Amino acid sequence: MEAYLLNLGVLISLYAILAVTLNFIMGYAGIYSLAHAVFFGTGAYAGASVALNFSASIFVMVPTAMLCAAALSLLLALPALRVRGEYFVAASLGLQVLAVTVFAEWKAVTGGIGGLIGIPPVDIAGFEIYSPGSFFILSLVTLAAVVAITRLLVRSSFGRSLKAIRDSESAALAFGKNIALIKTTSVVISAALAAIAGSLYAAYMSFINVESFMLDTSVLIMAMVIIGGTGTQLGPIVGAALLLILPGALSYLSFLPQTEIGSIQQILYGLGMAVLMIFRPGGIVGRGRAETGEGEA
Amino acid sequence: ADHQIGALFPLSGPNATYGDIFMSGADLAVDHINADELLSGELSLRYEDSQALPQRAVVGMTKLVNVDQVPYVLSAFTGVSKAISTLAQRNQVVAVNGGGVGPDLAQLGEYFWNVIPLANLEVRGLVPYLVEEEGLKNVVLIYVDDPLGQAIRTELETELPTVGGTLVDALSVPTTAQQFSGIAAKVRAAEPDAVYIASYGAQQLQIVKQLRDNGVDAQLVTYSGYSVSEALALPESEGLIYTTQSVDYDSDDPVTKRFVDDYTAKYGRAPTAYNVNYYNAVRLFGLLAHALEDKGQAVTGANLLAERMATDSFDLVGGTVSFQDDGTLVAPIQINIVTDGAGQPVATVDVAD
Amino acid sequence: MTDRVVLEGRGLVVGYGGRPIITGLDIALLENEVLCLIGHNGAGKSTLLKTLFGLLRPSAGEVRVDDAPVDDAEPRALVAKGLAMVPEGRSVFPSLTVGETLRMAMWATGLPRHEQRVRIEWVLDILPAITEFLHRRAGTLSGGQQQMVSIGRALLSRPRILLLDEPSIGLAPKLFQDLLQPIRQLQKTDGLSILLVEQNVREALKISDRVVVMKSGAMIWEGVPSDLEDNRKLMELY
Amino acid sequence: MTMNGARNAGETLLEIRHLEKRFGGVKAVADVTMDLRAGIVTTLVGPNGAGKTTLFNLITGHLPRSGGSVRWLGRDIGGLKPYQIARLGIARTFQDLRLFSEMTVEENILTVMEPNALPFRLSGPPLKERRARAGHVLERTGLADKRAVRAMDLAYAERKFLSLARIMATDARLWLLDEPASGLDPHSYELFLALLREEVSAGVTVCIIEHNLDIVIGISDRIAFLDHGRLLADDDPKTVLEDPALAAIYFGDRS
Amino acid sequence: MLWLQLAITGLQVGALYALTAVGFSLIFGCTRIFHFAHGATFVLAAYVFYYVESQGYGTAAGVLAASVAAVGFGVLMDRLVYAPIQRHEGSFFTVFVASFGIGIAVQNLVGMVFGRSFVTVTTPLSRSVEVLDGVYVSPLAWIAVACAGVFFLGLWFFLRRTNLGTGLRALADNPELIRVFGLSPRLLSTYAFALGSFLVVPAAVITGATAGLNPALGHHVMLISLAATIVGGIGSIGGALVAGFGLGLAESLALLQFDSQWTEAVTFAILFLFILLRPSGLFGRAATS
Ligand SMILES: Nc1ncnc2c1ncn2[C@@H]1O[C@H](COP(=O)(O)OP(=O)(O)OP(=O)(O)O)[C@@H](O)[C@H]1O
Ligand SMILES: Nc1ncnc2c1ncn2[C@@H]1O[C@H](COP(=O)(O)OP(=O)(O)OP(=O)(O)O)[C@@H](O)[C@H]1O
Ligand SMILES: CC(C)C[C@H](N)C(=O)O
Ligand SMILES: [Mg+2]
Ligand SMILES: [Mg+2]
Repeated sequence: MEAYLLNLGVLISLYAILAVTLNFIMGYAGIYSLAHAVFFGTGAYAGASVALNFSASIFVMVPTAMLCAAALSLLLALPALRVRGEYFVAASLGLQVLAVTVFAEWKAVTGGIGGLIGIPPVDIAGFEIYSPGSFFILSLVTLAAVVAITRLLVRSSFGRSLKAIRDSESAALAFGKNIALIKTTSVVISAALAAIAGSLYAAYMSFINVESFMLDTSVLIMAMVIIGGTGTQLGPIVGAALLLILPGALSYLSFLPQTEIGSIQQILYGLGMAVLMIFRPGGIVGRGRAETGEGEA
Repeated sequence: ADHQIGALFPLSGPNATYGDIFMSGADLAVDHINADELLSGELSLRYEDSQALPQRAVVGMTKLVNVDQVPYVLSAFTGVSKAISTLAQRNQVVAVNGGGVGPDLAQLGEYFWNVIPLANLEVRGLVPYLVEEEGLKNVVLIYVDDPLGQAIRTELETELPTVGGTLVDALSVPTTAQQFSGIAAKVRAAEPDAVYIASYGAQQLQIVKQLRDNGVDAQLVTYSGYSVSEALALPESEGLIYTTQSVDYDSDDPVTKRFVDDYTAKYGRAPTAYNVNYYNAVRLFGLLAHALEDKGQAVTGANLLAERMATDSFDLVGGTVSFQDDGTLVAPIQINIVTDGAGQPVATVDVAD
Repeated sequence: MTDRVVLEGRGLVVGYGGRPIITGLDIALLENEVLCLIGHNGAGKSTLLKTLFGLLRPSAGEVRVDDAPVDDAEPRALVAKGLAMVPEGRSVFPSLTVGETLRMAMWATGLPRHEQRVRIEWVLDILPAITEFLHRRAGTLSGGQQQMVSIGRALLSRPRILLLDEPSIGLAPKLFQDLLQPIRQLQKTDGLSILLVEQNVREALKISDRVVVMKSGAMIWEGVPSDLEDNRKLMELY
Repeated sequence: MTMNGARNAGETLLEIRHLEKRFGGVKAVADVTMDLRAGIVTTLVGPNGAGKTTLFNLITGHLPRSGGSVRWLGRDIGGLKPYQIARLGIARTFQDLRLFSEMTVEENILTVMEPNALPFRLSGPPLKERRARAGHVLERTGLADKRAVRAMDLAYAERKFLSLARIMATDARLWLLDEPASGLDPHSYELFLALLREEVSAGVTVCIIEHNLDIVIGISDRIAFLDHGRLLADDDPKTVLEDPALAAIYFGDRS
Repeated sequence: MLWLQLAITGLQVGALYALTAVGFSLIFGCTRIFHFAHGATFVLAAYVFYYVESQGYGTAAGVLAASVAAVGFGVLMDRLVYAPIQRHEGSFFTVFVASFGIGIAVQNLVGMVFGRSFVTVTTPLSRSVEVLDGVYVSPLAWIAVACAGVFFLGLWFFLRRTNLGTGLRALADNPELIRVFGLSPRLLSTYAFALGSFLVVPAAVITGATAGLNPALGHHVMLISLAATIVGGIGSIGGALVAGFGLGLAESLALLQFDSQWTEAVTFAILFLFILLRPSGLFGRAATS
């Protein structure tokens, strides 16, 4: 049981990082991306490749992953600067589908559908972290750091610029905001932070393949943000926890016939998503009182 | 003490049919072991849904290993098996495959066993028959772009030339593809004598149907993944050639007889090789655990491995068999032709090297 | 102007999300009168109009038409009873052409086809400027042009009762006068009753028969325009 | 420098020459040439659809021009992006306000003082100073006790004042105001005018689009009259208001 | 001749894409609801047709039943899922996530009810005949293309020439104003869903006979519909039609150059480039601020 909880804790922390970083561009910059799993994946593949071929040290693996994702995120920034609303969603979706193909076909790096096998555990100054217990602590600390960084950013003048752009681009322009630069920066930061989750995930699972980084994952992350509460600090974390605990809890419905349990789980999961949206469209945490500008990063 | 073992089968998604088939064999073995009181306690099977997808399987495997702490896991599918093999090795849990046929499954470490002959044997059995007996030299391969498909491609590339055949073209399709009219056009353009299809699940049926619909009338050929009733029943399957492992269901050996009788009684249909394999996989656990209990040793993955290495041969369905050094069982390959919605064996080839 | 009450709000309490904006208000519009409703920004004038037109549901009180309560207080039912409203702001469908907008408004009235054409001709007579941009998408019109379309559309159903919410906003002064004239005319010839909310008091009072002043969701003064002519009185009220 | 009648204006801030904008076949702005000079309040009037808002959009770069030029202190600003033009000192309001509606009143003000695009401060006053200045602006516009309220939750008049407060917090020398007082009740627009007068005497130059004649008369040093995209008059208020031709198309009967 | 064959194949596939995309585009354009469960409608219609037909009730009954199922599902989604969310002023993405969830649920439900394996509607019409030397076309391909044309013309006429059509377009702009006009935005929305869902029926039935069915079919169909809607321009039904055909052709002709795993990528690369270079789509209006 303990192992089960720790394992769940690790996954929740890692997905919470993804949700928090997506919320950063979704809730504050109004960039509704359906391609967040791409940066999760980029981080995972980059981290895994470094670990497999070079060094499993967290100080090598994570920065490399962040760099790769940051560079790739410029592809997402491109449409973000040109279009908004549904058009951007579609562009991000296009990017997601393209990335899946690349993940599945660039076999030299990603191993294709077969994936990368035998990824070594992360190494922090000579200590290998792989037991669920110690990995849980690692992922929790990382989550805390990511939350702290985004929180600082959101409350600074940068955060205000983001929100201004979200609320009215033309007015933001009229007050001297360099929208292109600000949006690009936010996308790059979000992608780079998401890549941390990716590289840790690869190390923890010891196996990755394209399935973890497909559209479903992007939607799942988005659902976490929305169910938790877009534009709130705590919401994405609550959303991540809820959406990961739900299927776990469903697997304890042991009275169901074995052959149908998979389908029933999926059905309940899908319905659960819809029902939450119907009854808590603003998210569980809801948008509290807008925070006032405090502190300068 | 009671025993629990795990299984990673597709219980939902496009390959769920296989899950049903595998389960029926495994469940029967559990029934038999418990009825015989072969073990000191009750044996039970814990299923996790892999959807035949590697990543999902890894999540399920993590749960089986860490939470349920099973010493022995039934695996299926090439991609799934490769993905979980690291966890099996790292945690000293035995994983046994009875469905996946990618030849690299033989190289996944000592904790990974196969109770099914792998595709290198199937291809090696088929190719000479195809080229020499049927005179079908020019083959086009349509293969799913995953570890299984890639493995078969490699096998065909090496095997065909040895008997004077040619792989004219190899067309890959993504695992999720449903639409093959374009592929059919390319197949026709290559003018092959035979088309080898290396896919599984719903997709292989779609390929067969759409090839026929779109004017491909060359001989269709495939491997053991096709040996499921819904595939054989497809009207377009008529005349298709496929390979399976050869099992002598009419054998007088008591294990086989009991299996065939009880299976037919329980499920109202005759067993297939997949049923046999998963029955054998569970039975193998029963035999090994029984031996360990006799010696007063704990039933752990490591002990199971040691016990298997120490045992020369096992009485399983289909006869008495022994493992090769790489943890793989070999069996003769049988070549079948679909006639009236069922497979008719036309030849049996012994390919063990 | 007669003494017959055509539209009435009795004891209305209305608010948004629990916060009451209008707190127990009575208002009556007489047949064939122009009643001008003025008041501070945020006094609740638009809220009152929306309630009378069924766009908002009062938490207490009732809306009555021709001295009978309206059960189904959806705009649809009220339109059938001869009401029409020109809401605040730019109320056009940006992607429809002006012609389509008018046709759609006609559709809502459920009139027979030949009658519809007559009506459209009639409105184009009253607001001839619309003819110029009949085939343009409403979204590309300027604010004033959109306002014209919105008023024209409301007139299409030949309402007995017209609710106008700040039609002058963003309109050139001449245009506003030009708009008021045909409305005033209709009031005389068709017996139209008009409830007009205006900030542009000077112009509005010129055509009003009666004035009501609202403050913080309640009525604080009622009288005839001449009483307000003297600006000090007005200033006092504000 | 005063409002109403100051003809001894300062330097020319903005030179508009033969400016033109076409939307498909429509010429929204046609060959407009005019100057905006320091200290002068210019009111832009004209029938609906005359091209007033479009003219603003051309100046601030929100729309690309079809022809002509705009110079700011002698420098051609034609090719600049809107944010670059804003940083030169040209600020504007919008006919439909475009507040940062989900941000608080105070954040609305703070953010216009922070044009830099980086997650950290490179230049400009520290946060403490910015907040003090925001507080001051909010005090003057009567929004002090609403500083923590989201802009979308404000009442109509308050939103209009926030739109003004936002522009007051910038260091802009030229303000382009698009119908800033429309829909305000008489009491509120008196307040609004008083505020505007203070700012003008403190040195900002204003160009304002307005339809309310009370306000036009109460504030203008010059009136520029636009119709069908053409500048029909650009003169002192008396001359323009009394022009019978313009009355016929715009001012109407003012008795 | 390979290219000709692929082009013809592309047209057939494109006709099916166009039909589903036009339905999605109609719903999305009118209600701004990101109806991701449109893919589920497709699967549902296809399976109902398959079921009724395979029970021996005939093609007409199958089409009728499929239509009822599709329209019923679309309308129920609108009433039971989207209406409550919109009442709470849920955003575009709230709707999307709910819709995605329902899509997952329906896919698995279909699997449980109709079986998870591959099924196919057997008809001689799916057999290709050689029309030119080495070029095969099945009768269903002609039917698909004809269906796309007929349905599109009907829809176009409906939207341009009828009041209900105008009302649907107005709905896209401002639902609240519809009420002021004295009409019901909810009712209009229901019509949009009914009509848009109905449009998947021919595509679903034909797919059942040509490609065969499995419950996961909806996903790809949905992605393509979405891409076609955007490439065609949101709110432009004609755009969706042309884009649907275009994407079908591109997907098929891409096989001349690429392995088939890349065909979906080709489609979405086209989508991505379109958004960057021509954000308003083929026939749409400006998408930038
Ligand atoms: N949708 C809404 N949600 C919450 N509060 C609202 C809403 N609409 C209006 N209010 C508030 O209700 C009050 C009255 O608004 P209303 O629009 O009725 O005033 P009004 O008299 O028409 O003012 P104005 O002259 O500015 O148009 C205001 O305080 C306003 O902020
Ligand atoms: N994006 C656009 N596309 C096409 N035509 C436009 C567009 N924007 C404005 N126009 C047209 O340009 C002309 C000028 O519009 P503009 O908004 O500048 O008028 P305005 O003088 O501000 O009017 P108002 O006083 O009503 O606000 C109008 O005829 C309008 O229909
Ligand atoms: C069960 C089988 C269809 C699995 C398939 N032969 C594979 O190796 O992946
Ligand atoms: Mg109002
Ligand atoms: Mg304007």
